[in-house]
Amino acid sequence: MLKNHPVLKHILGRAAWYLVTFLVAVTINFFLPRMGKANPVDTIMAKVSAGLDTKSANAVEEQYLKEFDLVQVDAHGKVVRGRDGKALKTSLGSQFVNYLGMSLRGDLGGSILQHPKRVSEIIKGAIPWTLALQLPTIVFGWLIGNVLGALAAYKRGVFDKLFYPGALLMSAIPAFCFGILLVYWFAIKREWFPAVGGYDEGLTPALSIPFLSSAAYYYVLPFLSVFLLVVGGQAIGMRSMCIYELGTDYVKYAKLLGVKENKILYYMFRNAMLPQLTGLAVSLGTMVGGALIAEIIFSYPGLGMTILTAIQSNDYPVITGCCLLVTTTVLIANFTADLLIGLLDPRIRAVQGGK
Amino acid sequence: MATPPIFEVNKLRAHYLTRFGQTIQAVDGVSFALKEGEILGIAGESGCGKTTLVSACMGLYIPPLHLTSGDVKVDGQSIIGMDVERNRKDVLGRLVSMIPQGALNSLNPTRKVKDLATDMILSHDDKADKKEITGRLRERFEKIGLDANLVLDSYPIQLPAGMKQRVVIGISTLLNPRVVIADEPTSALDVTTQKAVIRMLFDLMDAQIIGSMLFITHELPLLRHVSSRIAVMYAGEFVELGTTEQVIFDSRQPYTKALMGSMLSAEPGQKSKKPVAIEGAPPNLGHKIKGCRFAERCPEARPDCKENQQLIRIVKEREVRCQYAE
Amino acid sequence: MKLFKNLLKQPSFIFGASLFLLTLLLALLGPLVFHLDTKTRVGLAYMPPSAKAWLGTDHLGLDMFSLLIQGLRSSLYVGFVAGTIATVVGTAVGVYGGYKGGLIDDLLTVLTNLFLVIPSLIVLILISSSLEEGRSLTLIALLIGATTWTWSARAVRAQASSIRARDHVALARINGYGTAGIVALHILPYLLSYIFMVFIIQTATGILTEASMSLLGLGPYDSISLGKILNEAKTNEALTDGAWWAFMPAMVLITATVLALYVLNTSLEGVFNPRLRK
Amino acid sequence: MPNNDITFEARGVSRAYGHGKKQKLAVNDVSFKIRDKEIVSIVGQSGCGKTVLAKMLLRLEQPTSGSLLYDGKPIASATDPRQHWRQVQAVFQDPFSAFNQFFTIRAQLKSSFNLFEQKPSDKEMEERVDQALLNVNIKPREIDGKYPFELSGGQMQRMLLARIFILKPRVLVADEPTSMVDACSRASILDYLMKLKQELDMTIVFITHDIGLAYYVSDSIFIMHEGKIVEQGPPDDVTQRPQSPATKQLLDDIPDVHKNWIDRHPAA
Repeated sequence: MLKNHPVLKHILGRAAWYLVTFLVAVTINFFLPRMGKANPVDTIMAKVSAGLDTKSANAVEEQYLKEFDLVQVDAHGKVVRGRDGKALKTSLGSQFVNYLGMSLRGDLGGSILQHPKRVSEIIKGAIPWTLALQLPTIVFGWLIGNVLGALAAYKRGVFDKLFYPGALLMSAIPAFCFGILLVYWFAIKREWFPAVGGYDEGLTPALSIPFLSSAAYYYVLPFLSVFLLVVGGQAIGMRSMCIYELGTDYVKYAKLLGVKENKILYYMFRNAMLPQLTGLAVSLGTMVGGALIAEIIFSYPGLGMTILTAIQSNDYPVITGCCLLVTTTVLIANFTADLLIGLLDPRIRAVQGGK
Repeated sequence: MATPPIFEVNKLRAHYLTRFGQTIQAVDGVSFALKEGEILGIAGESGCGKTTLVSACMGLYIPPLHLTSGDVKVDGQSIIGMDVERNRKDVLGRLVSMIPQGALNSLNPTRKVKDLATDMILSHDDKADKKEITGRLRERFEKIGLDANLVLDSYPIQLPAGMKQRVVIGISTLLNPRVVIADEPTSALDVTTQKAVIRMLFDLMDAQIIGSMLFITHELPLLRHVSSRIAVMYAGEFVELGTTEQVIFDSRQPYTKALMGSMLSAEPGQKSKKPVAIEGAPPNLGHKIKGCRFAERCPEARPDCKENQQLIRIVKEREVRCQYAE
Repeated sequence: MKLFKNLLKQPSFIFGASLFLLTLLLALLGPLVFHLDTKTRVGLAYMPPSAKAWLGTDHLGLDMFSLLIQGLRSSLYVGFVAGTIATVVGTAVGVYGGYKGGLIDDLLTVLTNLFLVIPSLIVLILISSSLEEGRSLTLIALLIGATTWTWSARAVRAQASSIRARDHVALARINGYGTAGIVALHILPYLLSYIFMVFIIQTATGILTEASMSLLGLGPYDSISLGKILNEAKTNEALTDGAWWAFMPAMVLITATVLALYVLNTSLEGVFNPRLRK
Repeated sequence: MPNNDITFEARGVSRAYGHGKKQKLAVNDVSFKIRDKEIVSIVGQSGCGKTVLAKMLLRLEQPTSGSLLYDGKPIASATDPRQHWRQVQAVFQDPFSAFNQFFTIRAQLKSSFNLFEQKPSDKEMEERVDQALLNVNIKPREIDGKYPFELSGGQMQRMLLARIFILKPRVLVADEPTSMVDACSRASILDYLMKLKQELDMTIVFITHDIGLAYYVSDSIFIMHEGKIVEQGPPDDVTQRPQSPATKQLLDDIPDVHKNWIDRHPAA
């Protein structure tokens, strides 16, 4: 059946590949933190054990060990004990199986710092902020960067001479540096915009006009700090792709046929976009990483800050939860880009369909 | 003469300006005329200026290529010195069209054949109706022997090399150009496909879709069957221009003779006729050349050949650039 | 030599090379020329630039200029070490895969593509945050190199397999050269300029990644780096206090180094690429 | 009775690419014998499998089935492939990519001595390179210090032939050596092939798509079509009395000067 649907076959093939990648990512997420000596229960116990006698401390510890799946539990929820009366440790393998099941159900475990809050709860609050910041900056930054890069390649001359060094500079500035610069100039020196946060602290998050307008006001600087840099980086890549396309035989032939300039411009743009889309897949991880760091500069209430706070307090479940979420999102974005390329490039379709 | 020429090229000179300020005179004083229904072959080694001649003849001067002097006329109207937009709209593809060398990469890989063809028509006629164009394309492609149903909806990658070249020819001749310049249209193809392509070009001429044709190649034997007249090009100049019979079987200019002598054929008896290669390389066109440009390699060169600039003479009813040819 | 002359004709190369040399000289000669001290307080917290402290002091009253030179040295060190690892490993994997092909190549390609889409910063966060012992500068550099080589591998592999298809490689084979000889004499020379560009980019990536990690509080415990200076400035309110000297020079140095590397890369690309395409 | 006048013998040789349903036979069950000291041409259209066959003769590819013998022994039998390459050498199609652009031509010609079991002295190597260059009509000093990109296509192709004059193998496999050079340089390349045969008693396998060229140089012609050898015989037989439709087509399609190749105006 698949034979007759090359497009479907392509999509399924890619989906399978990304699923494998996802499983690898989950595996890394599980094993890497457990390679270190860090044990969440020790961390919590250091915090809560003060003032408890040994017996009740042991009971509390056992409770936590159960919760973090470090000891074996029988069907009745009782801790399984060995002959010496000590709780039997869960093997890494079965921990992993449990973890896999939980992750797939969207449960990322419990937080240490904000115990007994679940990690998914903490992250849920941060996701909208990060999405609102990153999705538009990367999508629009990518589009506008490509248009400007194509224009620079096509027009050359003065426009290119001014634009190119500017774009090169923008692509070289790290997002966090640019963020600091914006904060210093437009928030501290001039007080045009707020320096930190995602909204006025006097407000509670809600879909109300005062809250939304406050959020928009706080949005400007973080947005710019990432957006302009994405534009710069993409424009550089697109410019050189377009210069290459302009030298190809098919552009020369179209010119000799007397095809209109704007049509040729469209050919060039579309064909140069395809490698740019592939490039996006490769650079997306870096872009997202850069934007997460930029969030920190603005103390923006997104995932970047969540990771930072978690790192500062050794809240491993939150760190790994955030990491898994970011990785998954990047994978989904990559998958989308992949499908778009397959859709837009007949060459890939032809190869996939076996002709 | 009863019929005026369709295409006239008069003392055309064109040069490249390199980034380092060097001038390369790639086409240096070329003149010829084409009549209705005529195919003129242009033969020469690589680097003799054949490919530059194509752009120069279309009035399309994109830096680093520049017009030095001379004129090109189609039906008596000069196409030189127009602004770029008028040249694009009225000349390219319409009066003078070209068939490129490497058809493999000449088609936009992400555009269906019919879309490129539609772009081509719309670029010259803003008012054309899209639906009507599709019908027109279908009709034209069927007429020239291409399976319109299959080809028009294909992307270039789906077509084999020979088919791609025929599609390119179909698109290049959509607007019934008066002159077609074919730049080595068959050199990348194997002999069987080559024949099909030539057949197609003949059909286009016979159906009067094409007025006349310039056929550029380095394969002299091919020109024997394709063109009625042949011009031999060397170092930016025509060195001999005559009928196919004259040039191939009775050449007078030493370079043409050498070129003919280097050809092979599968005829019985030919095995004993030993082909002789031309030693050496053509002169560098970046320098001013004194005297005959072929003198360095010419087996018949005399002492003064390197001194005297060679002019076109009429020898045995054809144009020859050699003072000693007879 | 001709290549070098062509490079010198490019203003962008001159700009990139001299800017980079400048930062390099500052890092190498700084400790010899100036009296640097990053341990002793020279005044109060956040003192503006003065004759005593050219670039003012940080939140502890330490000399900013000394910290900055030390930070630049660390950042360049991380960049070079990470860049070298990423380039060497990536080249080895890429050339092997591109030339040999076969099952191992297929496996390596899958592995490379896999780790290419998993953000390396995330992997670094996961590893670093679980290292209780603390992270030395060298360990951070090693980790960065170990997570970014996939990009080089992919880039080099594509180039190597296109060169493998050239006739001169077949000719080298029937000339009796073994795999080592063919790779060393007939493939690597073609890739050298490209590998050099990969190295430049990976060095820049290394510097940026270290700074990002420092800002997350995952910086080195044993050294001052430019990223760490920024992190200190950020956490100790240098921005709100208007102490621009505590972060601006560090930002300028990071940006200048990365910009110099990027410009170098594009100017090299302009000179090398026409040859590569040939 | 040992057949020591047979250089190559193929028995049901096939070469497949791809797996399963996508599998394609580039060379399909081919059998032939190539006699010592002959020029044999393998002629066919692009994609007929002739280049793959050449690569198998050169031990650059292995047959997927059948046996390909050199001198009565399977080609892959020797553990050291250099033994094969000392005897069987090649000239390739694209002169511009055939040399490494980072070394001088002379250095690369000298590197051919790599194949020899005992390298001659440096002075002798230089002399033999000079001699080989003279064999292809190039003044030895002309290429001193020159890199591949400084020469023309025709000159490069002659450098490849000079390499053969140095190595003096028993067999030369020439894969389309003329298709990427100007028509007027072709003649000289064919001349050198014939010179190699006459002066050094070389067996030559000449791969081409131009039956006209094949006719001119060979003692025997194989016609290949879709992976199979469809006709073989002496040039005169094959060109004058072709049996297979593929041969007829190839002959018919050559734009020969002396025959009627195509009609401009078909009879109305």
